[in-house]
Amino acid sequence: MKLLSGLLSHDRQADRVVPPSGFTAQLTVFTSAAMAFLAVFALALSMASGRLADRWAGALAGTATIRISAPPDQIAAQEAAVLSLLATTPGIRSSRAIPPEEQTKLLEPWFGPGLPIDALPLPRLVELTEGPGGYDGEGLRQRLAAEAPGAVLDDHTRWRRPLAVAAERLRFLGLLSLALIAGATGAMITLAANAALSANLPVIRVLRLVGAKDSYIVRAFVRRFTLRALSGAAAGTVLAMIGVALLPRADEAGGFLTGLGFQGLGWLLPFVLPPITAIVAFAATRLAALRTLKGLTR
Amino acid sequence: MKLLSGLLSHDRQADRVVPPSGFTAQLTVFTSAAMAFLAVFALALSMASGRLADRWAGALAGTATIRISAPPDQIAAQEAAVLSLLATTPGIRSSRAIPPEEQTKLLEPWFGPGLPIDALPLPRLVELTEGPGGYDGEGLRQRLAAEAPGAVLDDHTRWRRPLAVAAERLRFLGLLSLALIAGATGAMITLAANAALSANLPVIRVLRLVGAKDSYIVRAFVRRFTLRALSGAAAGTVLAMIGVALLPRADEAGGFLTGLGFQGLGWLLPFVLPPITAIVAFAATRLAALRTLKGLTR
Amino acid sequence: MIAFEGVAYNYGGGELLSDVSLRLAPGSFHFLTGPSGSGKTTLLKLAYGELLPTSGHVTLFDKTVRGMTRDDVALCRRRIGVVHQDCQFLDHLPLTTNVVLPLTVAGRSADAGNLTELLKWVGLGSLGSALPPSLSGGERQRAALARAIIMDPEVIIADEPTGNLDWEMSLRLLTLLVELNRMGKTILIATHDLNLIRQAKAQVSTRVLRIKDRRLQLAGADL
Amino acid sequence: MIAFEGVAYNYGGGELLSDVSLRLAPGSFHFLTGPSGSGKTTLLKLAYGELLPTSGHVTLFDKTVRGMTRDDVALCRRRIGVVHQDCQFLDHLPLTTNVVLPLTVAGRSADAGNLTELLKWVGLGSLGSALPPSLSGGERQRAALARAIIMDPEVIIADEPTGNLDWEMSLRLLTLLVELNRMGKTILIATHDLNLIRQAKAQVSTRVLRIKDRRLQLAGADL
Ligand SMILES: Nc1ncnc2c1ncn2[C@@H]1O[C@H](COP(=O)(O)OP(=O)(O)OP(=O)(O)O)[C@@H](O)[C@H]1O
Ligand SMILES: Nc1ncnc2c1ncn2[C@@H]1O[C@H](COP(=O)(O)OP(=O)(O)OP(=O)(O)O)[C@@H](O)[C@H]1O
Ligand SMILES: [Mg+2]
Ligand SMILES: [Mg+2]
Repeated sequence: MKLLSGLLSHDRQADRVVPPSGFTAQLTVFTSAAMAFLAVFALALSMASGRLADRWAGALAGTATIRISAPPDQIAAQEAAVLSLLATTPGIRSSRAIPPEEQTKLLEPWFGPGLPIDALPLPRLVELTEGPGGYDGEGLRQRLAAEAPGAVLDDHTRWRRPLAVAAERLRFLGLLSLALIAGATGAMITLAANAALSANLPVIRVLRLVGAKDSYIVRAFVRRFTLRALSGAAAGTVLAMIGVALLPRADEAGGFLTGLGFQGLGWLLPFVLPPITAIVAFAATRLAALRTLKGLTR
Repeated sequence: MKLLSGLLSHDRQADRVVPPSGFTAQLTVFTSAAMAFLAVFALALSMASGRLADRWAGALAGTATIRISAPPDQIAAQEAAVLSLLATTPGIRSSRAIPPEEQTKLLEPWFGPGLPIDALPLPRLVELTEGPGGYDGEGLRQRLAAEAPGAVLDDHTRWRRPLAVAAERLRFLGLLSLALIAGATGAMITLAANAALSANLPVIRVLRLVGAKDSYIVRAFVRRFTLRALSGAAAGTVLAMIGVALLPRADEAGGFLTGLGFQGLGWLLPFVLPPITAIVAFAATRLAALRTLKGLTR
Repeated sequence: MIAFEGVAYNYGGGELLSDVSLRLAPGSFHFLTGPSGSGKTTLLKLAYGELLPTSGHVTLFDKTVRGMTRDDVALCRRRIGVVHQDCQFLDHLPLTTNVVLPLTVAGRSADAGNLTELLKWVGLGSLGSALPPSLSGGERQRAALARAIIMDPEVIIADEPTGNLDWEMSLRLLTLLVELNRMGKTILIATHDLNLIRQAKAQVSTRVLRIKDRRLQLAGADL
Repeated sequence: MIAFEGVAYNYGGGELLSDVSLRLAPGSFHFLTGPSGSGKTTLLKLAYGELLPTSGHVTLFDKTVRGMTRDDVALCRRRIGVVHQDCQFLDHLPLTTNVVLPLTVAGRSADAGNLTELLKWVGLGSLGSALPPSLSGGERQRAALARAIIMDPEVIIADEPTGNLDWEMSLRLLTLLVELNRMGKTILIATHDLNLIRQAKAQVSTRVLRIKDRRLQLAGADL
């Protein structure tokens, strides 16, 4: 805390003793900017895939379909039997018959919009939603066989699961990239700070010679680097967010992909990147400076 | 060419005049490694999405379905009429009736494996493949209406197109990241080279003083940096490829995602990254060194 | 102020200084001579706490150097003005800023009149805004001396402060040092310029130390 | 070998040198003096092509410096041994490697016997494997002189080569330079050490140049 307040308090004198610029400075700013830029994209990717995976997984998890195929005169009775059976099965939260229109819509891609659904002896579909504890699938199958012989339980995760798995993998990849980017940024800032320190060894020697305390010297370097990392990361973040906002919208892709951007409060998330980068830079530079000073003669 | 051979010829003397190591050196190696690592992942992502997009797009492009709904006694005749009509339509390469088993399989997710397909008055499906020039969709519709009144042309791209669009967008994102990574790497290596050069201005001055030509000095720096970038990028590439190979296989995800790895000769593609990085480093360091030397007194 | 007691030093190889004992009393004026490479700079570095003796004790202002923290050493430096043999500056800051640096790092501000007068005395009056890399060798040495005395230190330690100066300018600086000594400052100067030592002897009472065969001797009549 | 014709120079401010004309004939021995900051180092830098004259002409080995490419300048440097006022080395390489550096960059290899003898003469015989940052001020100057003469140059230009050396060692280096001069080398030395000049005058015929009021004068009897 004392360190941070020392960092923020305006000490122009201490600032000036470190040469203002040079390539390590530019390197720090640029590295922070580039890495923040990449991080925003990785974040966008993993959030979009996360949303996608959640949506698919949520749509699947705990739902199942019961398909009732029976002669037309028995089908309504069996449907009623299934529904009342489900109502008394522990672990099932709700159940509903899928109305014919919905079924038509599901079949449309295969048969076109003009499918004469009433004329077809299609199975009836009942959708059920699992409760918190889950239900006993095998027990349910047996009871169904007894009470509604034409009913078949299909937990149909098979059908959309591949998509959920794929989305999950994309999210993983996004998070992995984020971790890599964070690690690489930290390492690069540390190395840049060390490079700057060794380029400035003569400066440090002069300062020690005229009676500067280590803390004075450390503060000057840390301030420089923290501010550079902060401004670089801020620039990179803003640029990347503009880039993300300019990416083609995903609306025409229907429900499959939710778009690679952020949603709602998600837009605020990238703004944690500059402070994190600054904190990393602060810690890295401080450590590097203290280590450098320890290594010098007194 | 002469430059490259000069680079590769073993000149230990010229090498030694540049201080061997230091943080800018480590920074160069690490940056090359980290960026190559990220690039491999971006490459894997864009190749996988590219394959996916190709597959979906290829499955859709130039195919269409004709759905024939008719009373059971007319359906075979109409199917034959459609097939012969298609055979004489210009711009259509081939056509075939989709056999019932295949149709059953397509419907399985919706009705379960036990669908009594024979008992259903399902439409017959005829799949056609477009020829190089394409066919006249409106003309075909009119001829179908005349010769097979129960036939409806459905170019059904609607159904899988969202997936293809999504995959296309992922590929775009992958390529975008690749471009960003390449740009950032180039900039970072340039900055690191410049930082190293300015840290070594005293060395350069001494060398000029004792009569070294610019080319001698440039060669020493360029060699160092090129080799560092090459080794860093090689290490990063190899590590990333191990990482990609260790990623969970996508087999269980069925046909949806082809896995994020590389396939076949695709595994060779990442190996272009180290040479490219080395070439970038070579050019960046050479330019930076020549510019630095120009700026010095003679 | 500064005392050596049986000090020995080596840089890892053979012993460079052996059994050096020395007391710089307040207000004393010492010269240190000896052939090139005999250890003059090393002895001075021991005297302002940059090096720790291999054995024996160095005492700065009644504290033993070995027991000091890095911050203690920094505080001691504010009471000792040092002119290094290779005068180093902050190359990105103008001469005046460099000269007042000891005040800056101590959180004090400079008296402008004082600074102008000092710069004029060492012949740098017109170069206040020049950057150190554009100074000539002798100008750097004079700037380093100005930096060493700007904060009115109790001790002034200078390593070959006239190595790059013509005789006239050397005398001018000597006059300045003698003046400071008369004001009570303790002064220790390493030099190989015997003329300078002779000249000083004519003005104040000085003692001349000589490093010979790793020992510190008092040189006298032979000058 | 080296000729100045109506040379003027300024660093962007007021004129530092005006209308300097000078011919260093082969085998001549010149000293250059003048107060600190008068432009001695600047004149030497003009003489080995590091600076270009603001007006007038500098000719090195019958070529005008202004017309030379950077590579031409590099080749000239191989015929001129230079001792800078602030002797710089490659700090990561041992002394011997630094001393033979002019040979290395010219693609030639060093004669080991020659090198040993040279190092011994300048009193660095035992320091061949030391790194430059661990050398004393005077040791650096001697190493710089050794580096300047290792490749047997036609001209030797030295800027205050004895600024950090005791009298005995200065004489030793002077002897070396006189010897080289007798072998036909052209020698130009900037120094403020009048004793050294007097000593040299006793051994060879030298000319003493002095910078005064931006002009180059021949100093004579007053030494
Ligand atoms: N950091 C170091 N490591 C190893 N040896 C060193 C180091 N510094 C100095 N030396 C050696 O110690 C000896 C004394 O060095 P020092 O600088 O004290 O000499 P000096 O008396 O100041 O000489 P000069 O008059 O030439 O400046 C020299 O031989 C030098 O090579
Ligand atoms: N690069 C530069 N830019 C601006 N001014 C400079 C530069 N180099 C030298 N000067 C100025 O030019 C003047 C002459 O410098 P020079 O180094 O030639 O003096 P000198 O005669 O060698 O002095 P000394 O005996 O102190 O070494 C000095 O006043 C110096 O401040
Ligand atoms: Mg010394
Ligand atoms: Mg000079």
